[in-house]
Amino acid sequence: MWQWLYKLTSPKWFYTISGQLMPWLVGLTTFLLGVGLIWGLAFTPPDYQMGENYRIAYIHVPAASIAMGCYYMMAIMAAAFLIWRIKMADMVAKACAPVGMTFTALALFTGSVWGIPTWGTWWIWDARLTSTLIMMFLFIGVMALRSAYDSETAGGKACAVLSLVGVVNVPIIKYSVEWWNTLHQGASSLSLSNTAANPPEIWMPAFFVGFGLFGFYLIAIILRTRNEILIRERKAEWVGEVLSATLLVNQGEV
Amino acid sequence: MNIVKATLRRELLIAFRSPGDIINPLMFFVIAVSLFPLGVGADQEFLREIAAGVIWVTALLAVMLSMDSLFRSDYEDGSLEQLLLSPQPLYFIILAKVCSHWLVSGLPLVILAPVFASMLALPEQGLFPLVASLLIGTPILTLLGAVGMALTVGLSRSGLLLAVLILPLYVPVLVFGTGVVDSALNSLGTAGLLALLGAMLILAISLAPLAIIAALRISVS
Amino acid sequence: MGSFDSFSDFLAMGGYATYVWSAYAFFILVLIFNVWQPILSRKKYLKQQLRREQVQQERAQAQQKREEMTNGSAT
Amino acid sequence: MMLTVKNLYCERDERVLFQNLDFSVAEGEVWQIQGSNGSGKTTLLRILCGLNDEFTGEIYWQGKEQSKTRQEFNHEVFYLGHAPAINKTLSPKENLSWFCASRGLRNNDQIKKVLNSFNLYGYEDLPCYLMSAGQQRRVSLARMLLSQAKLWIIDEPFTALDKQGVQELEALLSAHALAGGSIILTTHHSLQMDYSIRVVDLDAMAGLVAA
Repeated sequence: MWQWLYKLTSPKWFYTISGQLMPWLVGLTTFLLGVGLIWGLAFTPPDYQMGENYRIAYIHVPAASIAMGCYYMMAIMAAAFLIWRIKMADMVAKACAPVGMTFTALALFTGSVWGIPTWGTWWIWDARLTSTLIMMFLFIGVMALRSAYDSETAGGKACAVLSLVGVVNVPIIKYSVEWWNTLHQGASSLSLSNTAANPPEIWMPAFFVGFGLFGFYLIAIILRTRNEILIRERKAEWVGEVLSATLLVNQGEV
Repeated sequence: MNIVKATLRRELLIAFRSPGDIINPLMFFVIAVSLFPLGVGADQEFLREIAAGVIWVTALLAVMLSMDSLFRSDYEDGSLEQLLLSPQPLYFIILAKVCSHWLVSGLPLVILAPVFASMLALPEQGLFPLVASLLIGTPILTLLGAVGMALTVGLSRSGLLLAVLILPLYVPVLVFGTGVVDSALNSLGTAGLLALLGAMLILAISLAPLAIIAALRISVS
Repeated sequence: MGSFDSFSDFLAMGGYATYVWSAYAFFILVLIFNVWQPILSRKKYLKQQLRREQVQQERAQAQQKREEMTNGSAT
Repeated sequence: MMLTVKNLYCERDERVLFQNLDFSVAEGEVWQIQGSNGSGKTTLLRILCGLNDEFTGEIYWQGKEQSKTRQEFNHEVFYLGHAPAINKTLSPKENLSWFCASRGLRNNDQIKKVLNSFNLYGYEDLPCYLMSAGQQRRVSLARMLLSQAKLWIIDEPFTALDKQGVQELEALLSAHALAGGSIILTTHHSLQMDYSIRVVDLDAMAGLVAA
């Protein structure tokens, strides 16, 4: 296990292993998302309170939690980069920010759209939506900081420090927003997260969509990280080989 | 600790020799607070509702805007390099620096806040909790702002970037800070919330200087 | 069709069609973006590298030619 | 050996600044880092004093790895970069007294003496922005004497100094070396010192990264 992890810190190994893993991951993700979405959209009974609208929860809930997980992952990578100077970790961390941001955007959009018929307005300062919004700001901050630095390593380190500071804050932010929400609104009786109270036949598909979306998240991270490897390691011999091989194959189309 | 005293002395001397750095954030606070009644109307009832929030948000922005003077000149004249190469414990030097910065930029806000809070019709029982929450909360803001400043001091276009980086991190302080005043106005206990803010301050004091040191090393290299 | 009586019922989503389908449309959009953007940037990068290699080759050839010419004139 | 550098390698913007760089600085030695503009002189000095960690290779301080004797190292090494590290709103005395505190020294009475020896008598309490560039440079250089460091790493110390200042500084450097201290410096000025100067030539070290 440790050895395997250790090998993953080498860009070459990561590139090869992720390349081999990719078809399986894509297959599994397609299967999970396919089953989950069809099941969730067409085969589960409507919710007694929210009608068919609750089906949005199948994507909203996993998107929000994966986005948060993405921030934690970014912070772990940041720590690995700062402490052990693993360059691979910085490449993954770099990939995390835009992916995490799109996932927060997805959670926000689905939450707002769900809110229109439920609350009569597309935005309410609901605890989950608010903390997701701040999560998005955190991702934007990391991306802005990285793009402001010219030097790749300095930018990576700066982002690592920022994400570590952020990750200490994330639970505090979440807690503070929840506390604030109960103080000012009273718990809104209808929140998207309430779907958990439903019977198993309703939340079973969520299981599939959740894991499917997680698989997709991994794919998105891996795709970006592989690009980053090719760019940063372009002087390495093996990358040269990979590049010339791909160039030969793609010469016609590129 | 000789170095802590020396650093406090140096920073306070510099601050008092360039008083703009002290006065401008304060003026920003005063003017921005005065703009609110002009923008939302002078209805006492309504002002009372928003007073704590307005004071807190403007204080937060004022602290953030004052951050630039913390490391900028040291970065430009090379003092930051000497600081990082000091054999003395950096943690305490940085803490002393941030502390003196708070003394000249945060403390005046805390002192002025009750005046402007009463102008915004904040009832009397809210004044002391407001001051207490600012007293514990603004040092947290300064510490977090210092992290952001340390990360961006080496960049040429850093003004708005700093806001993007640290304003989201200010959320808990804002929430609990205004929460203290709200609780007081609703005759609820404030001790718990103040303790919570205090815990956050301790956390910030113990961790933020480490992040600041790491960030300064990146900015200087 | 599962819990729905007909396909049009399914599309109507019990009156929530706009909300449910726009949410899922955005979902699909996010999926597509996260796959296409890296693929696109990869292509762009490969193209850049190809161009770079070509330029290098051309330079090497020109250099070779120049050397041959100077050698030729010397002998 | 005070400072030993083994197999140092550094690249910037796809360009190798130096590689396989080995040298040792012993007590009483003066080393000059030579090289054209952009050859990485400043980078090398910053690596040696620990401000830059974008390199591979080993640096030893008195036989121990530099990163493991950080505090000791910072005590015994003094670095002066391009920037004077002088706050212009403060007076020379105030600037230097913070510097002494930051080195853990309590020699406030020495400051006056050192300032005198740098021809700054009477300027002790004047804010530095009222002083000329050369005078500010002297304040900055005065730190070398106050630091009590064994190794001085100084980047272009002769800029902004007049003829007399240059001579005095050269005498100061020789005196430090004669007293058993060591110096690593860069300069565009040709040193007129009665002292053997060892040279690291970075232009010979440079190379292009293989594509």
